[in-house]
Amino acid sequence: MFLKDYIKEVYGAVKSLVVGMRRTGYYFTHHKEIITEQYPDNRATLKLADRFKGEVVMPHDENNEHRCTGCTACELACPNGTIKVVTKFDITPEGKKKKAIDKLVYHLELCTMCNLCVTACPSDAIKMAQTFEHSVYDRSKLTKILNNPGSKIMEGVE
Amino acid sequence: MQNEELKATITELLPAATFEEGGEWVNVQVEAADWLALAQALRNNPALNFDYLFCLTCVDWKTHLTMVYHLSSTQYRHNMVVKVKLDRNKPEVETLSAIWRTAEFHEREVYEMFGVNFLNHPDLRLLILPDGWEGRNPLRKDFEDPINMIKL
Amino acid sequence: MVEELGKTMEGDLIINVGPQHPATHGVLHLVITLNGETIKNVEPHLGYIHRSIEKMSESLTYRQFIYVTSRMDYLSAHINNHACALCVEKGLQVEVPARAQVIRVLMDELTRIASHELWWGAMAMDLGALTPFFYAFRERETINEIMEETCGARLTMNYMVPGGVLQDLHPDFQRKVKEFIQLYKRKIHEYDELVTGNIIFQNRMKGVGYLSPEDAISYGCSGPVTRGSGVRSDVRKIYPYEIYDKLEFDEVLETGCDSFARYLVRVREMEQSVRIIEQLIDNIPEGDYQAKTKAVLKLPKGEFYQRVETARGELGVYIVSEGGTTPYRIKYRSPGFSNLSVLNKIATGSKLGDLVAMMGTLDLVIPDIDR
Amino acid sequence: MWSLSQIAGSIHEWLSTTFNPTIALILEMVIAGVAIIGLFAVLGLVLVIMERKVAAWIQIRLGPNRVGPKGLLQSAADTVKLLVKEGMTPDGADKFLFNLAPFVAMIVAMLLMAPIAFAKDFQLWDLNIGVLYVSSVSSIMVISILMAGWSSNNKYSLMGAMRSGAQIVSYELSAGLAILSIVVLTGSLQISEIVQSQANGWWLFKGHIPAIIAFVIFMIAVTAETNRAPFDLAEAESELTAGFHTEYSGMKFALFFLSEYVNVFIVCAIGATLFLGGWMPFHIGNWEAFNHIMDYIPSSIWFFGKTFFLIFLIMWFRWTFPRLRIDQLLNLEWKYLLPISMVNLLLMTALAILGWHF
Repeated sequence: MFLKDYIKEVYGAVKSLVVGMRRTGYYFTHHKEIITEQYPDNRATLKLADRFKGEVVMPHDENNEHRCTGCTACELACPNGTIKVVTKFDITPEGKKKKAIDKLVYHLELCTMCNLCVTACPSDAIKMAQTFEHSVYDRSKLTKILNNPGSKIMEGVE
Repeated sequence: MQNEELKATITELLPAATFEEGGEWVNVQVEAADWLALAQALRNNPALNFDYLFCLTCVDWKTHLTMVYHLSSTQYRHNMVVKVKLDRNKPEVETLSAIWRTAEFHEREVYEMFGVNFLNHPDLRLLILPDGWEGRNPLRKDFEDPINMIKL
Repeated sequence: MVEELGKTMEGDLIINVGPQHPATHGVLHLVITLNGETIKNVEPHLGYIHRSIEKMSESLTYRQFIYVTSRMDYLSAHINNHACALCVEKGLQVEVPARAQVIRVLMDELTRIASHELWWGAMAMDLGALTPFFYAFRERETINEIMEETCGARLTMNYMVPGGVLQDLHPDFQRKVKEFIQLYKRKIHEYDELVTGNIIFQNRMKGVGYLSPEDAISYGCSGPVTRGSGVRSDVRKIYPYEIYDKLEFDEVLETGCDSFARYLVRVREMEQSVRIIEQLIDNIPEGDYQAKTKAVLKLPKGEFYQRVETARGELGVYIVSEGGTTPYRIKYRSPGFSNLSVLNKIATGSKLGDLVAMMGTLDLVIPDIDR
Repeated sequence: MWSLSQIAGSIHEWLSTTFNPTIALILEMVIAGVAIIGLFAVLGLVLVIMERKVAAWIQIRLGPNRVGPKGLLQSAADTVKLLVKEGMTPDGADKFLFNLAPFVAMIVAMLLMAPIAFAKDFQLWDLNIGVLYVSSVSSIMVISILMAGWSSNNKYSLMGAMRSGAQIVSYELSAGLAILSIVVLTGSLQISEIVQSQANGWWLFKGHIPAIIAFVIFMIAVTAETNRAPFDLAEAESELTAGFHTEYSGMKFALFFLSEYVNVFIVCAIGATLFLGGWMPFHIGNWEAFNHIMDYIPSSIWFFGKTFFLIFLIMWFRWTFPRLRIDQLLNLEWKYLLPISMVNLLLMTALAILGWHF
């Protein structure tokens, strides 16, 4: 019957709307469900996953020594020329020439955090750091030199 | 239909077709002039019923261009590849947009990227490149991007 | 522009939707010819985010080019990477360890849920309901955290490498995924209450954007767009890759052919993905997560084609190799490109308000279309 | 006890004893005008922060919480931002109409304030056709939207304006019929009399089911009339970017924004007056003690409480429902709301004649 269908239709429509309003009303009254993270305020408790890929760093030990041999494996593995290895020749105590890095230039502005350089490195000299606040006012600050000034290669790393 | 049967049927349709061995699918090479007729046959033959053109592209071999069509049938689930060799200086081939509507968009992409001229295409205009793009076609091998981030 | 369209008549209104417009979710540019509120013609203008990934990939090695594909369809980055890795493996004839296969499938399905989750929120937002977006993100966020923990990134993970995956699973992975499934099952009824069952939403979607099965095939559509028209097109079922042939899941088919059918396909696909994850999460085999491959990969001369099912449809990777360390030519057959081509067909004759609903159900990701 | 009418009365007394009658009248007018503008500003601030908090809590967010205690001064900070922004007029726009439109919207909202009874015996202008005045003046609102949409010289704006024109004109019908059904019961168009007639119970309860239906229809219709979601087609952001105010910025945009919120307040105030007894306290039959306690709550609090409850209802709609399409919007009005409200009016008339209401 026409009238019956009409009323049924209106009833179904109103019911579906009420169901939706009950759901939003539930969240309106239940503030426990709020999921907002108050980012700059929660810096102290903010914990990023250990594997989070923030930027490439080169760890140094307490003697200011790193593990990089200057083999350029990372430079070759990088898809977009983010890493440039500048090598020099050190004179070892025995009087031999030995290849070592002068600078390991890292362009953070080009980096896509693909992790290929880290996996390519044969001596585990570089790793991913969990920092993520990379904003700076000057683009040149994003070009970083990863090895500390005056650092040496660790004993025994070939 | 298995690959061998497909080959037999296609040879029946177009005796001039040559097959390329290797690869998982039947790989047919046809002349540009024969292609439209074969395409219609592939689409309309009830035993073949290639109704799904899932990939249409072009490869620049420096000496010539090759149009590559990947076809599939949603009824029989068999696939095949058709290759059409084109002259690199004056690449021209008939459009397939009347048979498979998806070809219209893909051919426009190939037109601007490789400079292939599709005859009787309903709407052959630039799709991705900016209006008024002049000069060479970006995906040809002799195109060098003046600013190439990777090779910097 | 007016002369180009040709079909324009006196009194027609031509409006540019995009490249910056709230409904296009990216830099899609549609030139729409309107007669009053009725659409006469929709003409997409692409290329605003074209990075020529195909050309770029020609100068990258087989290990490197995979990361670029995360930037195509960024919502199913894992699945794009997966397709490339599979295609390279096909060329190299590498056997992927069982553990890596399971991890890959798990990641794919999580990505699919995350992608559909975002689509669901954005779809409701297109139709004017802003609240569902936040509920969708609540669930999506847990997936992102799982990804971050295991892969080290939330959106462009670059986790799949030729031969397996980059790192082993995080020890917390299983627990967190189970927690997610719990959360998902607890919250999924809200989706029905808020959006699916809503009378306004149903009226906006039903009968809108009719796409016949024949057109869906002819226009080369794939994924939920074709399945909404009742055409079987799930690559996972038809041309199974990895371990999909051993898994129990249904190919979701709807026969409505309209926007609502496409909507239902996606919502129900999320449930199927959860089903797949439930089957696998307790059965991750032990073993290597990566096959031994050479440091420098060289594909033999030839052509390799691999298709996978992304959240948006069928992604094809076509590699032409000359035997070198870099591909000679790569073609990505992106699902969005073909799905977009159908927009003019289904939008003609409907109202302007319907256009957003149709674009929503086609689930366009613009970098995927432009590549 | 201090009430708003007493304050107004004492001001009036002081003015008439200090100045001669003409000056006193002028001063009173000035004070009333300033009070209305002040109310406007306060309403804008309160309603914006309320909307943002309601939205945030519904959307499992915190909402503004940085400026002031609990973020309560956020809208004040936004107002300052809007004030110092450059007021732009696009090149191709019809400059006169473009700049006039936000003021028309504002003035209409101001005019509508006149007959509203904010508290017991506290009303700017208790004219004998109060309800008619409200429904007729509120229809001028559409002119400002059409003006804005047309003069912007923007296709999105024009489409938004045309949509809004069709929408407001049609929804005025059912809003009017819903109002009429209460007028049938009361037998008067005067706001104060309508409120007075609810001294022994609100019309929503006294008028049986027809009153409830009228109330629901009224709420739907006024949501549409004020261009709020789910009927915000005039500014549907996913279709028309921002609809009729796409080209507006700075203070001119703020005036549209403000007038939208004030309009929401006004329609809710009318709704509260017609259906929920205006400033009348809530009484239950013979519960003398309960009724007495209710009487102690000042009438202005009753009025604003009811109004804000209705405003919350409209906000709740907005953050729950998707938007309708233009043809569905008109279908809803012409195929559902209008027939229902006509039948409803008939029922109501029968009810009133037979005297079946309490």
